[in-house]
Amino acid sequence: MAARSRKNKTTEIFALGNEAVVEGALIAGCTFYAGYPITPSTEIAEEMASRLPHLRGGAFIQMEDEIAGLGAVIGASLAGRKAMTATSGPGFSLMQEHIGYASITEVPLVLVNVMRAGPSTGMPTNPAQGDVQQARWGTHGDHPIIVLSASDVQECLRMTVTAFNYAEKYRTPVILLLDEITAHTREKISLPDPEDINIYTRLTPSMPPEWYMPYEDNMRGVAAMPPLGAGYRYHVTGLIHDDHGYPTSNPREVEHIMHRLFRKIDQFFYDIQMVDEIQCQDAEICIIAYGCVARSAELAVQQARERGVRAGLLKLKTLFPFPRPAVEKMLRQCSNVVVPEMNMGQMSREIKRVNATQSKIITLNRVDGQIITPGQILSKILKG
Amino acid sequence: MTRKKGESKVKVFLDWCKGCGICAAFCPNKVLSVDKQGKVRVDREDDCINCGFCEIHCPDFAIMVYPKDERTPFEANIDDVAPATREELHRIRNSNST
Amino acid sequence: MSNDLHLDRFEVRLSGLGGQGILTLGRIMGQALALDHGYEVTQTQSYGPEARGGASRCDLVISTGKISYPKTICLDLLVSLSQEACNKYFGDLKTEGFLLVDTSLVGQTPTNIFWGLPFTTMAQKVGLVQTTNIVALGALTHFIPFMRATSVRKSLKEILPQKIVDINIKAFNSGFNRAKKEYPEAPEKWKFS
Amino acid sequence: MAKVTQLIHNYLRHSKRFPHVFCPGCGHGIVLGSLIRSIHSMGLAKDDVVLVAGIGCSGRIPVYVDFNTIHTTHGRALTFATGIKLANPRLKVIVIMGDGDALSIGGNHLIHAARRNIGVTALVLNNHIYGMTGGQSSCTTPMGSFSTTTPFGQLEDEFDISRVTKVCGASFVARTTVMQASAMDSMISEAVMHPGFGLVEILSPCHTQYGRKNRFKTCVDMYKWLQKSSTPLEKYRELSPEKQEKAIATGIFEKRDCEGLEDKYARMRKSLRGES
Repeated sequence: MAARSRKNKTTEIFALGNEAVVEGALIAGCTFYAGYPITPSTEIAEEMASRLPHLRGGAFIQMEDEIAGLGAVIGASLAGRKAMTATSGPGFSLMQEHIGYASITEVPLVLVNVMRAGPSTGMPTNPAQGDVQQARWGTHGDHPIIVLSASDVQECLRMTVTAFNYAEKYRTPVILLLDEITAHTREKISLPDPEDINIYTRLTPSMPPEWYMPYEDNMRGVAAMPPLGAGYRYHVTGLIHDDHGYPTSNPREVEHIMHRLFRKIDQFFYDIQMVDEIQCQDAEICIIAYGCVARSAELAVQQARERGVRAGLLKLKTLFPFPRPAVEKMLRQCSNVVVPEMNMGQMSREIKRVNATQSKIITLNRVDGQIITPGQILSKILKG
Repeated sequence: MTRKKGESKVKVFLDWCKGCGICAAFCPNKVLSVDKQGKVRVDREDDCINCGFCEIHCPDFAIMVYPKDERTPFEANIDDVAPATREELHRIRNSNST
Repeated sequence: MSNDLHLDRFEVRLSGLGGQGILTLGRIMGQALALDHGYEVTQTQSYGPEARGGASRCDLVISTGKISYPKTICLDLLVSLSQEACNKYFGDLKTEGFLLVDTSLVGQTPTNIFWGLPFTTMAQKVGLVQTTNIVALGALTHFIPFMRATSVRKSLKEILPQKIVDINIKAFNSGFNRAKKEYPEAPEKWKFS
Repeated sequence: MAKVTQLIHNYLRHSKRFPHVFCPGCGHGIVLGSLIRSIHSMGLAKDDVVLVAGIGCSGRIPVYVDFNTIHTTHGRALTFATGIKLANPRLKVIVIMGDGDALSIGGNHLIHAARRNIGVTALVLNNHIYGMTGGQSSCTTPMGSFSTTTPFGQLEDEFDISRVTKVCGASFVARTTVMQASAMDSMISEAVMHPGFGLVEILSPCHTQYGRKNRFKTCVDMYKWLQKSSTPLEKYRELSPEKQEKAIATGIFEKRDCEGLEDKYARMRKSLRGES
């Protein structure tokens, strides 16, 4: 457990990114963790194993594999718990089946994927950002999903809380993408007073059980969700289902549910979109980055400005739904946009897709298991 | 629970019956058979000893065996909503013809 | 004086062999600087099979303001508790940076300008060779002008298990006092931007 | 007996269309009836029962019955059940799986559920074949039997579900067939009431896919075969090895008291929290 010191009423700790995830989860009200150990996400499981049994009703279980881990998390969430798991590349691939299940059955859960270099076993202890598109489209079929990222330890805590809030609010799995660097960096963070943090907990039905419809289409597109055993007996299935939860292949009903699933995320896009604009106001050249690379970029921006180049950084905290308006704004403003990422261009293809203004998109890809350095980004900025 | 012949009625929900024939094959007294339509027919209701086999082995919950003198819910209100019994119909028809 | 020192990316690398407690050393130091001295600190380390047995390293970036890039770029201070680590990482040191080595294990320093103390031998004298890292921590507390001994001792007590605290405090003091005696002027040599 | 069918009807979902999707003569309906009767006999409230199923014919069972029902992914039902039980130990979690579901794709989960003795009840409906996908061989297809993927006869040896589960440490293991519906009722009740992991293997014939390819002309033939070959454990033990080959042992293979994982965890939590 990370050490604590109390200063000015806020508690400060010197913690790993992975430990900060646990702090965030506990603040958000998480009482259930199931998973399978995998580097570099293991500290999350270890910390949960020692913390959860101290909570009223808290439970941790190490399952036989990642598929089982996410299965148990879905089960616990159906039983009314705020539940999460954490994994890395190979485990994330195994979990895809259940991400799809949670999407179609609209089960809230948080999945932290600490990205390592891949594909396959790859380099377990080296960072990468190769799971970005897999997080969005990894499971088969069209499905709604929210993908967030964090770039420093304090953000690991904040984004975990946010991930739980989104999951509960929109009844959807939320994936938090970290990388080996962010997860394994130790930094000072302040633990917020839980009273100061907005915690959202899923709506439960308040109507007689006979009238409850588990997948009712209401104004929000998100139906209330009772815990198992509360008197609202309904059917949960991975088959496409109607508003009552029963399997259907009626084209009208199928279209209805698929469109609702997308609408429930789309219509709250501005609630979900999170970006940080760092020195963007007067920027002539913009860097768009996320995760640990955003930290390199921040230093590169500072160094560029010292040399008289007006650079700015758009840090993406929400990766999907893709923060198109914020990106488009920078594309309009800057004729040159640098996109550094530790993959072969998984996010830059999204940026190119929305590049209506024909700005020059300069990609900077690194897949050797090393972080992109500020120097590399700076040279791209200076070359233009 | 009666085990005597002639004390039970057998009801088959034909909409639910798929005619698998398990009930007919294992009925100790050959009360049931499968007809040409592929549905179970009650041939010899009076031979039923209410052994219970068909009820618990019908995969489709389509057979009910119950005491002859008892009305079951699905026929409980028939008398109330159907004003005329067979005898009454006869009487009406006869009275019309005269 | 030292606690108010303004720092802009002061970078330290602690290196040595796996099993020497390099990571613990980094964690105690990082925690003391972050929580007690109030600096921003990022501590990163190499993980995985390479961290077992062979070379081990732990990097700290210390700054007064927010730290963007969490890894080291150019080292201000390299601490090497093994010859191999010293050879491997010396090239990452700034020209005006300092090198601190365990002279019991590092026989050939790549430069004549270095600080050296026999940490391993000193730990043996304390009575437990496993306290080598803490002896080094004591010395570091002297060499680094913005680190306070009281805070480091406090952080040490928080992180280490109760039953080994006493001997480690002893080890810490031995390193701190020896460094002070042999290199009394060392803390004055730093130039901070 | 008079109220049996009526009682079952009371537990079915009135909003679902009947008859159910199973083929004529499929034993899965009998199992559902048996499960309802045993839950009724134990006096469990509908709200307290969670039925979790995997994929395949057996996976279609829960939707018809008015409990908390969850139709999960192929082979993973036990993982969901583990999460539910640990999250809310008050619930009675019953898992319905097929043979391919439980032993092939879900084999890993089954052996670990048995090992960790989580307090859920698994009903494995063994029909020796993949029914829903059209009669491919499963890990329980007997050697020499025919299926669409073993057109010249199965060469591999089959899994003995009960034996596998027993050696993995399950504290309650039993086998029955759909021909012994009354015995099945009490066996399911016993398994549900048993603390820790319980498994009941139920032989439920698939005439459509298995029977027709293996010299059973009608589904009734399959039921007669089950009736003939199922032998209570005590009698089975006295049979000669040749006769044992052809017989199916039924009964309770394992029953020992063993605290369920969820109870152990609750105990640990209490002691950590300083509650007695």
